[in-house]
Amino acid sequence: MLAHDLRMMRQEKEILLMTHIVLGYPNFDDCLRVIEGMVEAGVDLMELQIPFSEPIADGPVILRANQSSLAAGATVDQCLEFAESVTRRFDIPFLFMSYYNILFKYGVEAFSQKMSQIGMAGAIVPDLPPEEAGAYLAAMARYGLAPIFIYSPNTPETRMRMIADSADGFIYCVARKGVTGAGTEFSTDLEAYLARCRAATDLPLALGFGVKDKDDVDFLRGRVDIAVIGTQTIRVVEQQGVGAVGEFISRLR
Amino acid sequence: MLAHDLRMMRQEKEILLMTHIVLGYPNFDDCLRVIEGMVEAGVDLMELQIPFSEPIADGPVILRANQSSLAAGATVDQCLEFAESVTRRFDIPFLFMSYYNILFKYGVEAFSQKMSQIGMAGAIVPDLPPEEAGAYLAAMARYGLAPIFIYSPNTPETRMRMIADSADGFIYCVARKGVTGAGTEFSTDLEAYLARCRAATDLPLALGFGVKDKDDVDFLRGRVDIAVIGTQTIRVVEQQGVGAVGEFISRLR
Amino acid sequence: MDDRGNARGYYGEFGGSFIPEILVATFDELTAAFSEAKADPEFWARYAELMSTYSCRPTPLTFCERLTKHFGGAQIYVKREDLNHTGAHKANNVMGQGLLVQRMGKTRVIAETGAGQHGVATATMAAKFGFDCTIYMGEIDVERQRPNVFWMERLGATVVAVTDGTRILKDAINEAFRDWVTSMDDTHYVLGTACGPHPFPEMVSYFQSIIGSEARDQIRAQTGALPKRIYACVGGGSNAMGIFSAFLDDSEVELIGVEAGGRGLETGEHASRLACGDASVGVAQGYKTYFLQTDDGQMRETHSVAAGLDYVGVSPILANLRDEGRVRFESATDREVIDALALTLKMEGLVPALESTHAFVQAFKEAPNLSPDDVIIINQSGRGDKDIFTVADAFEDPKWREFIKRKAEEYDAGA
Amino acid sequence: MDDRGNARGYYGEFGGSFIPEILVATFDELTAAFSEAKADPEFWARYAELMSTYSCRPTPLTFCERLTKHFGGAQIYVKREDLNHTGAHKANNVMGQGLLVQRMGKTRVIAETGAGQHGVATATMAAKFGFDCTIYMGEIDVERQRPNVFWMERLGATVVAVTDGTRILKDAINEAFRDWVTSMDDTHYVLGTACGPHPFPEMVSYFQSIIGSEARDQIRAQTGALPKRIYACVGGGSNAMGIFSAFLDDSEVELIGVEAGGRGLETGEHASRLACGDASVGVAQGYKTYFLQTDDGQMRETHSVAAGLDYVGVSPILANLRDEGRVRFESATDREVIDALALTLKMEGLVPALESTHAFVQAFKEAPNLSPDDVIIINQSGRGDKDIFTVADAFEDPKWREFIKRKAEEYDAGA
Ligand SMILES: Cc1ncc(COP(=O)(O)O)c(C=O)c1O
Ligand SMILES: Cc1ncc(COP(=O)(O)O)c(C=O)c1O
Repeated sequence: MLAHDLRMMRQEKEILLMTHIVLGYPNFDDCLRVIEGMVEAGVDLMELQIPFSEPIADGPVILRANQSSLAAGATVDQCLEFAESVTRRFDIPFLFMSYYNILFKYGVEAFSQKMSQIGMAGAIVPDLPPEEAGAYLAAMARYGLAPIFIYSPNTPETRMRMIADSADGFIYCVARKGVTGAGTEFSTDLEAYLARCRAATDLPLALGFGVKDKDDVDFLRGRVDIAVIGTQTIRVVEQQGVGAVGEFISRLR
Repeated sequence: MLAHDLRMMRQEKEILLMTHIVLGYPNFDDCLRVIEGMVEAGVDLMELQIPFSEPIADGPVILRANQSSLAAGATVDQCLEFAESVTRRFDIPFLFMSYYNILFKYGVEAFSQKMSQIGMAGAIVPDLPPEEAGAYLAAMARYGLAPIFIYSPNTPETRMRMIADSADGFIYCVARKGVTGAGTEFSTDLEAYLARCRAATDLPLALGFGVKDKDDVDFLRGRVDIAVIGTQTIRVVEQQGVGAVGEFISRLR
Repeated sequence: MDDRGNARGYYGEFGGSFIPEILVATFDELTAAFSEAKADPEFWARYAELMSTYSCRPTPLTFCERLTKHFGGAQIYVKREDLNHTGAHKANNVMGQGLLVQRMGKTRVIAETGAGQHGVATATMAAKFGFDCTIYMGEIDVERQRPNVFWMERLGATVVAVTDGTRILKDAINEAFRDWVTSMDDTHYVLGTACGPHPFPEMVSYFQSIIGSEARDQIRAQTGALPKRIYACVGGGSNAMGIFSAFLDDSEVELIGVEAGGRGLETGEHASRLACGDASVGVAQGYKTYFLQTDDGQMRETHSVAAGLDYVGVSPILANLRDEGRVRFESATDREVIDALALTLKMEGLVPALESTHAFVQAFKEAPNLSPDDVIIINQSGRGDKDIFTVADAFEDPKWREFIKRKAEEYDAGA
Repeated sequence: MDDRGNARGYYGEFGGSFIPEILVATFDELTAAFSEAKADPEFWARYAELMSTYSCRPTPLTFCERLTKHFGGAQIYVKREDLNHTGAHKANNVMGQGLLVQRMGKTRVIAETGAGQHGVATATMAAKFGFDCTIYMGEIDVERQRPNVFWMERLGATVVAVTDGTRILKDAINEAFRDWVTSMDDTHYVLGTACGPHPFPEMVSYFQSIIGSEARDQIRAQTGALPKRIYACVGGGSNAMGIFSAFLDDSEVELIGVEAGGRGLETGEHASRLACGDASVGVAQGYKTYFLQTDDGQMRETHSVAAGLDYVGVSPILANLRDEGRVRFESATDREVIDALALTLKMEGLVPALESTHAFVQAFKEAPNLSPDDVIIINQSGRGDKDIFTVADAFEDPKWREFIKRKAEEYDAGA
C-alpha cells in the first residue's frame, strides 16, 4: 500500500521529501508544531522516532534527542497517542522509527495491530535485520503495514535481493558508513551504489544519512525516489527554533 | 690490665657501677658535665658511645641520642679528642662503646693504637662476635686494650667459654633478650643465668640492660662485679637535667 | 568448548544478531574468520602458546587450606585468573581476539570498558600487536577508574569519555558500535564479554574456555575427581562461561553464577538479571537476553560496588543455561562482598577483585553445608589491588583518606 | 645454585655475620634449619609445588618482538617475575622462608619493607600460613607507599611506622632486628633481599634461584641457545642473584647488574654502590659489603625514583662477583627509567616496576650494538601498577592530579 502511494506521489513530484523527528523532543507540543510546519512546507512523508535508551545506530544529535525525551518522561503509550492524533490531522504517510526492543517489549503482534489502528503506514527498525524479523514480518503483513528495510553501501547484491523480498513500502538506502548526523559526500561512488540499489529492487528508494540542503536533494533527483532529511531538521529546530522548519524545508526542493 | 684493675677496685667495693653516655649528646659540653657529676658521685668506670647511624642493638632512648649527636655534627675525630681530654682529667677506666663499622672504617689497627694513645681501657662492640674479631683481637692485644665481649641468656656454656677465651677486662652480661632501655625482671631466672656466667669465666662480670635503681643494684650485689646503668642515666639527664645525675648515682649504692 | 548455539548464534531463545545493516558484512567477515580460525588447529596452538609466554597460562588452581578449615565443609579451591597479565581473565579474550585481528589484517582495535579492566587489557594487547587503539568509557567510569585510564593512555590508547546516556558501560558499548559502523574496514571491535551480537558470545566464551579446560585437568590431577560445585561471578558472563564450559557435560558438577546484589535485591539497586525476577527478555546492544529494563523496554540504571558487574544485560548463553536449569544463579550484596574480601585477604593472602569476590560470597555460604569430601572451585576472575580506591572507601580507611588529602595538597602546592 | 660462600657466609671478603650475641643462637638455629632443608629433596619439591599452585611458577619468558625490531639488534626476552602473586619476585623469597618457618615451628614473622612490596609479600605469606605478622616500615615510606600499607593491614599484618633514623628502609631493618632480639623464640625475621647476616644472602638467593633455573631452561627451549647477556636491577640484589645464579658457570653469558643512578651519579643523589666509586667497604646491618657511607662510617642518604632500589648496602655475593669480574655493574638515572618505562608500555604492553625498569634501560642501551643472532634476557622483577602514584607524578599527569584533588574533596565533604 505504502509503495503504491509513493509511486503515485512520484507521478507528481520528481523527488519526495521524508523528514525525521524524535517524539517528545523537545516536547510533544513542539513536535506537533514541527510536523505542522513540515507538512505545510510540503514534506511528503515522515519518520516519528519512538525514543529508546540505546539508540545504537544514531549519531550524537538524535542520540541526545532520544535521551532528552526519555528524561522528560516520554513513554511508548504517549508516543502512540501522539502519533494517532497526528495521523488524524495530517494527510501524509507516517512511519514509526525505533529500535526493536520497543516493539518486542510491547509485543510485536500488539504493536503492529496498534500501528494499524492509529493509522501508521509502516516502520523502520534499524537494528532488526530480515533474518531476525520473522514474527515482525508476519504481523506487519497481517495488518497491511510496510516493514522498511535498509541497504548500505557494503550490502552485497544477493543480500540486497534477499532484503527486498522481506521489505515493503520502500528501501531506505543509507548513504555511507557511520551513524546519522555526519556529513556525506554526494559523489560518483554514491551514484554507483544507488545504481546497484536500483537494480536490486522495484520498490521505491529513499536515501538518508547526511542529506542537508538543496544541493544534496538536487543530486538525488532522478537517482532515488525519496530524500531523507533527518538530523538536519533537528539541528534547524535546535538552532533556529520551531518556526524555522517550514522555510528550511521549502528551500530544499 | 683492666681485669686486674677491676679486681682491685672490687676489694674496696662490693659492687662497681658502670655508666654509659653517648658522645656529643646532647652536646660535648654537657657530656663533660655529666661525666664530672658521675665521677664525683662515685661511678667506677664508664662507657663512652661513639655514635653510629645504625645502632642495631640499642633501644629507642640511646638510638635517638646517637641520631641527635650525629645530626648535630659529631664526628669520630671529635669523639676521640673528647675522650682524650676526659681520660686525662678523670682517674677511672673509660671504655669505648660503638659498632664495628666505626672501627673498621677508621682502620682497626689505627683505632686501637689511637685508643691506647688517648688512654682508653678497652672497647665494647656489640655487633662484633669473636668469630669475626680476628684482626680486632690482635690489635687490641697489641695495644694492651681490653676487648669486652657479651654473654646473653641464650648463650650456651661452650660458647660462653669460647667467648671468655677471646675476651679481656670483663664480660658484659646482658640481662635479658631485647635491646637497651626496656625493663628487666630481677628474678631467679636471672640468678641462674648469672651462675652460668660465673661458671664459664674467671673474668669480672658486668650486668646491664634494665638496671635502673637501688633495688636492682642490691639484687646484683654478690652476683656480679659491675652493675651497668645505661639508658636510665640518659633518661635522668633528659628529664631532670645534667645536675641531677650525681644525686641519681649516689643513691644507687 | 562445543558450540551450542545455532548458525545465527541462538541459545534457546537468546542471542542472535540485531545489528544495523551497515555492520552485517563486518559480522559476516568476523564470523567467517572466527570459524576458520576455530577449524585451524594451529590457531588454538598459537593462542595457547601466546598465553603461556605473554601471560602465565596455565594459571594455578590454589587449595585454600585455611578457608577450608574455617568453614569446616567442602575443600575450597580457587582458579587464579588474577595472575594473568593485566590482572584478570580479560587477558584471555583480548589476546585471542588480537590473533584474530592479525589474521583478518586489520590494524586498529576499539573497545568499551566499564571497570577499566577490559580497556587496560585491550590497550595492552594493542601495544603488544602494534595496533592503534581507542577505548570508549562512560564519563562516570573515567572519573571513578582514573588509575586504569592512566595506564591505558600510557599504553598508547586513546580513551574517549562517553558523555551520552547514563555515561557508564552500556553507553560505552553503544559508542563503540557507532565508531565501528564508520571504521570497520580497518578496525575490529574487541567486545569484552560473552554478550553482544553473534559471534561475540560464542567467540569470547571460546577464548575464555581455556580457564575451564585447565581447571578440569588441574582439579582431577590435584584431587582425583571432579568438583561438586563451581562458582563464578557474572557481569557479562565471560569468566563464568570460561570456567563453566568445560564442565557443561559433567552433570554431577553443579554450576553457580553469582550476580551483583548491590544494595539488596529488594532495593532495586542491583545488577541481578538472572538471580531474581527484576529482569525481562529484551533486545538491545545487538542481542536478545534478559535485561534490567522498564515495561517500555528502556534500560534501567543498575548498581554494584563492582564496576565490572554493573551491566544491564547478560550472556545469552548463560540466560539459556539458566532457563535449561543447568546453571543456578545467586546474588551477593555489596556488604557481603566487602566482608568476604576481608576474610579472604586475612585467611589466604588472596586479593580477589570485587567482581570475583561475589563468587566467594556464595561459596562461603554453601561450603559449611557440604561434606569435607566435596570439592568446590571458585573462579577468581581478577585481582583486587586495581580496586584500591573503591575498597579503601568501602573499608572506610581513615589513613587512606589522609593520604589522599595530603597528596592533593602537594598537587595544589605544586600547581 | 651452588653455595659459593664458606661456612660463615663469606664471599671473598664480603658477607659474614655481625650480630649481637643475643641473636647468635637464633642464627645458628636458622642456619641449621636451612642446611637441613636444603639437604632434603622434599623441601625444594614442596617449595616448587607451592610456587606453582599459589603463585604462577614457572613464570613465562616473553619474547619482545616489537622492542627487538625497534632497536634492531639483539633479540630481547623478558623474564616475567611481575606475574608472581603479589606482583614481584619477592613472593619467591617469602614463600620459601614461610616453609622454613613452618619447619622451625615458629608462629610469627616480622619483616622490613621499603617500597612496600616485600611487606605485602610477607603479609600475604603470613595470611596463607596463618602466622602473626608485623611489618616495619620507615615513616617516610609509609607515607609514600600508602596503598601497600593499606593492603598489608587488610592482610592482617601490623604495620609499624619507624620514626627513627632517616625513616626509610635501612631504619626499618634496624627496627626489625630490635624486635627480633626480643621475640626470636617464636618469631622469624623474613629478610627481604640477599643482604644481611649469613645465612640470609645465601638463603634468599637460594629461593630466588628458581628464577634463573627456569629462565635457563626456557631460553634454551625457546631459542636453542644460552643468552649473550642478562640484565637485572640491583637493590639488595635478590632478583639479580635469582636470575644470575643459574648462569654463573656459563662463562659465555655476561651478567649485568643495574643500580639506581638517581639524579645522576655526578650529583651524589643515587643508590649506586657497585657501579661507581662512591661506596666503600663497611660493616652494617649485620654484614660486610660496599656501603654508601661517609669517611667516618656513617650511612649516607640515598635516592632513587624506585623505592626498592633506594638502599645503602648491597648483597655481599654480588659485591664479590663484581670484584671477581663475573658481573658487570651499570646504573640508570630516574629520567632514563621513566623514558624506558614509557617505551616498554607502548611497544609491548608490559608494565615493569620502576625497579625493574632500570634493567630495561641498560638493555636498551646495549641491544642496538648486538647482532640479531644474539639473545638477551631482562629480568622484569615486578609490575609497575603498584607504583601509580610515583609514575603518575613522574609523567606529571594532570588528569591524575585532578582526580586526586577531587577524591580529597569528596573525603573532606564526607569527614
Ligand atoms: C575481574 C573481573 N571479573 C569479572 C568481570 C565481569 O565480566 P564477566 O562476567 O564477563 O566475566 C569483570 C569485568 O570487568 C572483571 O574485571
Ligand atoms: C619489583 C622490585 N624489583 C627489585 C627490587 C630490589 O630488590 P632486589 O635487588 O633484592 O631484587 C624490589 C625491592 O623492593 C622490587 O620491589
